[in-house]
Amino acid sequence: MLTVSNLNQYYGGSHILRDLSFEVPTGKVTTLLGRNGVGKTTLLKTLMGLVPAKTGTVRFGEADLTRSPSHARVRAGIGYVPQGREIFPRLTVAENLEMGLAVKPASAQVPERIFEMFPVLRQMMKRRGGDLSGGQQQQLAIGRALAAGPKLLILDEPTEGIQPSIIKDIERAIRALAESGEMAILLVEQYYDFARSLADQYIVMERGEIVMRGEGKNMDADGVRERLSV
Amino acid sequence: MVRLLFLLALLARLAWSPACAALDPAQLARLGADDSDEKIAAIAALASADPEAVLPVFKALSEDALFVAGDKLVRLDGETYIDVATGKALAAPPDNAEAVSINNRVRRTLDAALAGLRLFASEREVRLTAAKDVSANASAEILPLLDKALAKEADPQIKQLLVLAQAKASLGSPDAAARLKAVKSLADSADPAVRQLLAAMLDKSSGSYAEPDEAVRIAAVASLTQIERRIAVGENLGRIFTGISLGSILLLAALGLAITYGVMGVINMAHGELLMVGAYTTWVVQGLFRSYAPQWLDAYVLAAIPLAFVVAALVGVAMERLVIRHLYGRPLETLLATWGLSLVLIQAARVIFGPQNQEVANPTWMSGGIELYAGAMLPLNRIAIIGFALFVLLIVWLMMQKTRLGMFVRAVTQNRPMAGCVGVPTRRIDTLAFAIGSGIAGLGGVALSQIANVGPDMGQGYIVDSFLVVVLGGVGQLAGAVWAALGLGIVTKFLEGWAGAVIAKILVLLFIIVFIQKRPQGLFALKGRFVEN
Amino acid sequence: MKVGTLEHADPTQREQWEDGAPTGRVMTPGELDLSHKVILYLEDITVSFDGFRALNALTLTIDAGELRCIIGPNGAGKTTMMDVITGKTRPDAGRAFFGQTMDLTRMREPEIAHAGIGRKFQKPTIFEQHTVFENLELAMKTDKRVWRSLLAQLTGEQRDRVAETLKRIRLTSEADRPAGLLSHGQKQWLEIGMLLMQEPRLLLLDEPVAGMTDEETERTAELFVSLAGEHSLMVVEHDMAFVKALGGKVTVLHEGSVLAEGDLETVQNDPRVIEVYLGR
Amino acid sequence: MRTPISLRLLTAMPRSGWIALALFALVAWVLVPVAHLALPEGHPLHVSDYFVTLTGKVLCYAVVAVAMDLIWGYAGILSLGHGLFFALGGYAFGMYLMRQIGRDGSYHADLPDFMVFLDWKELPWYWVGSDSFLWALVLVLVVPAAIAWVFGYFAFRSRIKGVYFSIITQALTYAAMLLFFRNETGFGGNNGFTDFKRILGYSITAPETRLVLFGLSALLLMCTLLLGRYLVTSKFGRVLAAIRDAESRVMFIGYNPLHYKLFIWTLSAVLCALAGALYVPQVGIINPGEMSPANSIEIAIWAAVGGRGTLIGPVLGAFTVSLAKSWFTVSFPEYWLFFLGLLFILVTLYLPEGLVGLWRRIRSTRDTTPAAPKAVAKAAHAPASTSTHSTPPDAAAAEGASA
Amino acid sequence: ADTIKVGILHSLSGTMAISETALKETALMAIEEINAKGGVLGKKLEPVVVDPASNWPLFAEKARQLLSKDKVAVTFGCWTSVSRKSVLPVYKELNGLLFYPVQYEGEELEKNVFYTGAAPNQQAIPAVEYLMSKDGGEAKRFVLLGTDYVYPRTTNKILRAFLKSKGVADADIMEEYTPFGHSDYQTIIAKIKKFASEGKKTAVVSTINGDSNVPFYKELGNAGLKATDVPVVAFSVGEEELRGVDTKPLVGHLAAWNYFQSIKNPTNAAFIKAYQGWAKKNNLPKADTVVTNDPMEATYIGIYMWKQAVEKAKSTDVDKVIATMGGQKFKAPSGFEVEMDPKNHHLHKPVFIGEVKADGQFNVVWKTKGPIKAQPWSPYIPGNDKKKDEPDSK
Ligand SMILES: Nc1ncnc2c1ncn2[C@@H]1O[C@H](COP(=O)(O)OP(=O)(O)OP(=O)(O)O)[C@@H](O)[C@H]1O
Ligand SMILES: Nc1ncnc2c1ncn2[C@@H]1O[C@H](COP(=O)(O)OP(=O)(O)OP(=O)(O)O)[C@@H](O)[C@H]1O
Ligand SMILES: NC(N)=O
Ligand SMILES: [Mg+2]
Ligand SMILES: [Mg+2]
Repeated sequence: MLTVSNLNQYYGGSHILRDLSFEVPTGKVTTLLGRNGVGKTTLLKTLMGLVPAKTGTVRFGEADLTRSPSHARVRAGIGYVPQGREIFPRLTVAENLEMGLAVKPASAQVPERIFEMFPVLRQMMKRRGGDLSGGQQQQLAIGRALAAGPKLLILDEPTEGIQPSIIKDIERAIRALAESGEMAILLVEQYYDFARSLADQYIVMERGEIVMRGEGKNMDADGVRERLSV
Repeated sequence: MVRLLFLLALLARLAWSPACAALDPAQLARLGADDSDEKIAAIAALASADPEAVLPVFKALSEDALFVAGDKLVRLDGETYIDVATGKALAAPPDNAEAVSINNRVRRTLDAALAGLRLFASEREVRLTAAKDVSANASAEILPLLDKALAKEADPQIKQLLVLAQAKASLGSPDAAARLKAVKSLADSADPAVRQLLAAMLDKSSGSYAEPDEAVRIAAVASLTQIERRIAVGENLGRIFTGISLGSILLLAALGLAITYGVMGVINMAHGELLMVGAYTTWVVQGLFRSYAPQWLDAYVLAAIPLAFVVAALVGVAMERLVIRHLYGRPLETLLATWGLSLVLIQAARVIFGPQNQEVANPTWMSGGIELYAGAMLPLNRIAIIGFALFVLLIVWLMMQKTRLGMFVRAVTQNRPMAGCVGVPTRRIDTLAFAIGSGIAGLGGVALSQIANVGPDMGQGYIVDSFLVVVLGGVGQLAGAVWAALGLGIVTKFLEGWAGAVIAKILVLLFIIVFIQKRPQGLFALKGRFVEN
Repeated sequence: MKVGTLEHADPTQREQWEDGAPTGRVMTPGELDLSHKVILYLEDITVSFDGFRALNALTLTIDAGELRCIIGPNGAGKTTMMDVITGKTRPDAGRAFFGQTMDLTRMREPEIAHAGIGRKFQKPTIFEQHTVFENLELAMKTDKRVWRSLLAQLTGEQRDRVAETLKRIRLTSEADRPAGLLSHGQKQWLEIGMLLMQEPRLLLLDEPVAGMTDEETERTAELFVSLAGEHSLMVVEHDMAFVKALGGKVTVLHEGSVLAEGDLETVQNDPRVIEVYLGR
Repeated sequence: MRTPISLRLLTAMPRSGWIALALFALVAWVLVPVAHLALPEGHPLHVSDYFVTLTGKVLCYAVVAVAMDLIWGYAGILSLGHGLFFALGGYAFGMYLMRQIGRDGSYHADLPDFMVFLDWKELPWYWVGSDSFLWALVLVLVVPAAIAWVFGYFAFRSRIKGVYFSIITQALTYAAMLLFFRNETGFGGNNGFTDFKRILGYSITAPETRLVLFGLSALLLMCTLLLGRYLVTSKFGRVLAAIRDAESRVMFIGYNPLHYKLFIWTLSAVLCALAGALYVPQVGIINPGEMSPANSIEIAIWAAVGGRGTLIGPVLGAFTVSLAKSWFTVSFPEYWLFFLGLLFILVTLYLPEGLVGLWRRIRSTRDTTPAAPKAVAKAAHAPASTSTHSTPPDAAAAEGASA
Repeated sequence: ADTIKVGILHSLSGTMAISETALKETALMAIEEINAKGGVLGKKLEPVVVDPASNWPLFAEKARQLLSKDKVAVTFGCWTSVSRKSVLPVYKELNGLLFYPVQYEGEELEKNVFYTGAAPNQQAIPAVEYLMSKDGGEAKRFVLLGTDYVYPRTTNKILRAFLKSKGVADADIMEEYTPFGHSDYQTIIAKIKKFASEGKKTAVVSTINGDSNVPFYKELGNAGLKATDVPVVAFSVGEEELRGVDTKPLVGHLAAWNYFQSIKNPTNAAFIKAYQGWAKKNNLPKADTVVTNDPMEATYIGIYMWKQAVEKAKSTDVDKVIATMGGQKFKAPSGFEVEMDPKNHHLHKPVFIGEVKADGQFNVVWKTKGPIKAQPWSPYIPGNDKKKDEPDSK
């Protein structure tokens, strides 16, 4: 379980994250919603150690990760699907997936499940990541994060650019991963329907602050959609 | 002419008279004289003495180890002084000993005498060298010697050399049949000197042909064409070889850069100095071997290889930790800082080792050359370097393409933050990769020490070429660097033969400029949609 | 607008392109010829990468003023098609015409842009070091030759146009910030704004609403619909709600060629489309 | 377009800039000459001829540094061959100076000494007219410009970028150096041109001549700065920066980067050539060593030390590095390379924006106000308005050296 | 002032540091010796060392600084001809005094310079004559191989004219140049081999300068071109340069100089001992193996001669010293008493030809009977007969 408390974050001088506190429990999907530019991606980057937290703590299970470098967080069991895919353009698809196993011993294999979810990856094993189409890259990014079997999966708008049928597959897969009870999932999503159908609990951000939170099933009732479109 | 007469006398006598036991003291005294003519006469006279007795004396003379001490002639054999006249070792080194010095003229006579004597040596290698020497200077006077040697010789290779020498020597024979035979057997030669001789037979400048016999002339024409073809083949082989050899050197100089720059994106202006570190390490290792293990001296290069890698890698680690680490993502700043580093390293070398070049000798197994073909002499050090380049290339390729480390390195350089986010300890990978690139540069330095200067400035001479190779090949493309290096090497060498070194170099540079117009991303351009963005 | 004229639209613009090896041989130098009401005409376009056919004899036409949606599975070749139209990728075979006369396969990128095709990339590409304002200024339709830029100064009218666009893309408050600091969605908007400033005849929009909230998606749809008619638009999206809001004709690409075409409803019910794209 | 260009030039720079420029002009044109000529040698304020020539030389370097920064800092084109244009300007003017020697050379011949010596019977065709000052000026401008233009045209047309461009410029200057080293080329081979006597009939060693050359160098520098300032604040400058950051995007909005790059590239080459032409009479020698790759790298280093992407930075850089070198080579002849090397390393590590960055930092700490957000807002503006800054980390790391 | 300042203008960094550093050391040593004996005119000499860093314009700048800022009485410096040419205008303008210690191409005679190295007739011409002699191997064909710059070009031009006068046909002369720093001599050595195999006895005259000598000799050794077949005589390779080469394969190749370390006489023994002591005392790198060479000797001679001239003139004034320099004599380490020509600013020097020995020293195989007078204007260059054998007086 990921526990974030009193997190503050600045870019230069502008206060981007204001005193955030929340939990991402194992076995559940936590969705984070918010309009463009409210700081969702910044929050995830802070969780990954890509930008240092100014104040506050990030704990994962027993460990305090607030000051750890990114790779230590991955080692602790966090998987990350960044916004904008960020695949390694000149590595082949196979190598990109192997990169997902960087914290595993060299003998580790890419789980078969990933190819079931994204068959196109198998077809394109030898192609360089940068040559894939946008949607294919997105699938690769998700596959890469899942390869090492993380205990916490962080996804930043994972459906962006993906064709509807595969979005459905992803939805099913996330559901299944959460229900297996071994994984905590933090999902940032603009696509409301998708977010709602997956959310066990939700968080809404506005200008760096959490302004709403609640059970996933109450999202409609709580008026989250309206809140997002003010 | 005088020299030739002496030669004749010496060789003739050697061939006919049985060996006599002791050396004539009068001749020995002349050997120690100041005048070259005296020395030459003495050598000629002594050459007919017992080979066992005279060989060591001649050897000593040719190695500056013969001394005049008062009225005695002594030679130095290892640590002991031996009285030449008596053949007995002296108890104490003579005071007032003065070396008998020789000049090239004396040395030529001496070499011929030595070669003649050595034709009958028991070691095959010695005879082989002697046969080569003899055949290079074969003339009618030494025919009897050759006959005698041929009669004794069993080794086919030496025999062949002697037969050729015999043929060469017989060209001047008054007997037309002998000449014909000689001309025919010389068809197997590829020696430009033979071509010269045959061409002279066909010379018609004095009205009639120099060679009176028509049949011999016809055979000479036939042989000449064969020889000329062979020489032409030899020349082209030689040129290709020199091209490949230059290419392998360019490659060794550039491989380290292909990693530090090509893969990691660090514009490492101190790359040349890493080569220098490798070369100085080689020199230091050589010095250590000379002092502490002279019997293993020939192996110093082998010992230098791992050491140069380690030392250069450590320098690389220091550079990375102290400077470059703070500059990732600011590639052009690395240019400035590494230029500074290169100045510091050069000056450090100058202060520690002095501004002069250091002497690095090829181990004996890398000295000299093998004659692939007459005219195409392949120096052993060049061959060794070509092999070494292949070896280093293989290592680099395996490391970058076949290991996880290589993959991590490539990933880190393509997307540093994301590499961290899949669990790669990016900083450690950076250091490691830079260390490896530097180590490879160190290996390049070992190779360079075998053919070029070892001095504080040596690296500066390679930096332009190294970058050219990496860039021409296509940044980050190992295969590209290989082709670029080889291509540049061969093109340069062919142009050089035709236009001279300076123009060739200018042409090659212009060629590169034009070539990049056609392939703006180098020979092995990265293709694909990600290139632009 | 004069149709079918051979006159050069803006004679001052010509010399700028008269360099370079593959001289953009505009078949008929002149204004965009829309005499057959077709603004974009792709015929049998084939593009392969190392033997893989990303586009396979693709044939497609877009009428002047039309708003066309292109959908299709990931990797169907949508982005590649846009690369061909904008001159970024040269097709191995086939023809591509802008209007009746301009052969796109022979024109260079800036020429194509100048002829009136604007593009928004799938991944937002903006000038990160420039401010939002400057991004729009650079994109503005003006004389883009060196001498003009050297002497250029923004007129009041031009300023107004930038301000107007800023408002439209809701980045007025960010006008003086370096564009690199914008969030993903803001960058998307900025890129659309730049496109608007260019006043192109044909807009190619590759997944313009990716990463936008639903509400913003709606607003974008409204914007595009309002642009149609005067401009022609080709929009690639995977968001069916958005496609629906746009309401134009839909073309489904699959494995490099057209699988189906028609209004959204027809296409959505096509079993092949459901199979390869929409899923069940 | 409505404001006259002269006025725009005026407004291109803030008032403090104009004041600084005026002060500089006062020093260069009034104080130095007076201190050199009027004060006796022993006087503490006397300016020696050593100082005048040294500073004159550095002023020329400063022009080159600014020219380099125009293409590197603002257009993102790193040339490692700018020494070539500098040298070509120097050679072009050197030809004139050689002809001005007249019959005063060691051979007392009409031809320059080295030609007499190599048995040339007449001037080669490319020397025709070199005895005319005006023609020399034409050569100074036209030859480097033409070479830069042709080279740039082909390079930019093929979209050669980043380090590929840098390396071929290096190859270019290297090839030129080898060419000029050859005696057959007709430019004095390795010795180049030296032993000049006169310029427009005035003795080249006269203090007045020196001061005029010094003043002209200062003038050239001021003009270069003004021109640079105008360019980078114009829309042209913004397009250039856009090309630097995303060339293909610029094409998609209809600019042709070729022309933009070509213009600034050629201009930069011409500025270098002018500096070279002023440099040669002041140092008294030009030879192919000026075209060596190391010299061109040093030019880039001036820009980087001072602060890339600013105009005053390169000037500071050229002064700091050259003067440091002059001083170190005398005070620590054995160790000066350590100091110079360390200077480069430390500047890069601790002053990522060069000396100008240091100055900015000092200034910003000085007027730090408690209102942090305000200061920050200002900082956020700074990179945009001055266009300094390197590429954002991720992009740059991935793209190697293409910035 | 209570000291006399003496400028030392040698590159301590860059490509020429290899050669020039030792000259700086020699100069400092000589100055120390002189000071130990009471200095000059009762004043100590104060060396001012600067580093022009192998950069020719920097030479000019440093020269100007030495003269106008430090006000040195005399400068010892320069190695390459181009560096000398670049400082010349400065010395003329400011009326300074320069001692140039390296063999060079001649074609120059300046009032402000004293040339203590060899002119072509004191090195190149005797060397080629030797090659043509019986002991030298009676060479009939010549390869003129050099670095592409003025010194080799000029020397070869003179040699070509000389060879022509000796009846050598143009077809029997091959001329080749390589750029500075050239490091790959494979092609050239193949060419030489071919040229040599085409007929008469061939010799190589090398004016390769600087770093290139190491790869050249390495290649020569490995390609099996022995001195007995094709001897190479070099004009710019001395003991110092050979320190960087494995000399075993080079035994028998030649060099022509006016001094060799191996020359045996008490003056030289003292000179060598002094320098070795100096090296140890100052912890020079590899102090135990330092060698002496011709330009070092020339530097040494120059300093002492200047001292004598100053003492004779009783002043360090440049014009006065120039006037008293002519006719100065000095017992040189070469074993001869060398004399400054009364008029032409060059030394009368003996010529030695040595063969390389395995230990990197030279075995003198030929020498002149005594010092010979320099001909800065080589008679083999047309028009030089009209030149005056003294500087233009202005
Ligand atoms: N490197 C940066 N420096 C300064 N400000 C930044 C930087 N990156 C982002 N910002 C600003 O921080 C704010 C939050 O950005 P962030 O990317 O976290 O938004 P987001 O919620 O993920 O939006 P979107 O839904 O559009 O992806 C935005 O206003 C953005 O302009
Ligand atoms: N340079 C290239 N090398 C190899 N394959 C490529 C290259 N460019 C594109 N492809 C392949 O061509 C196909 C079409 O790609 P394209 O980007 O056009 O798809 P798309 O329809 O835009 O997909 P998406 O909806 O995911 O953006 C993909 O399978 C992609 O992997
Ligand atoms: N004078 C010389 N060796 O340049
Ligand atoms: Mg985001
Ligand atoms: Mg796409």
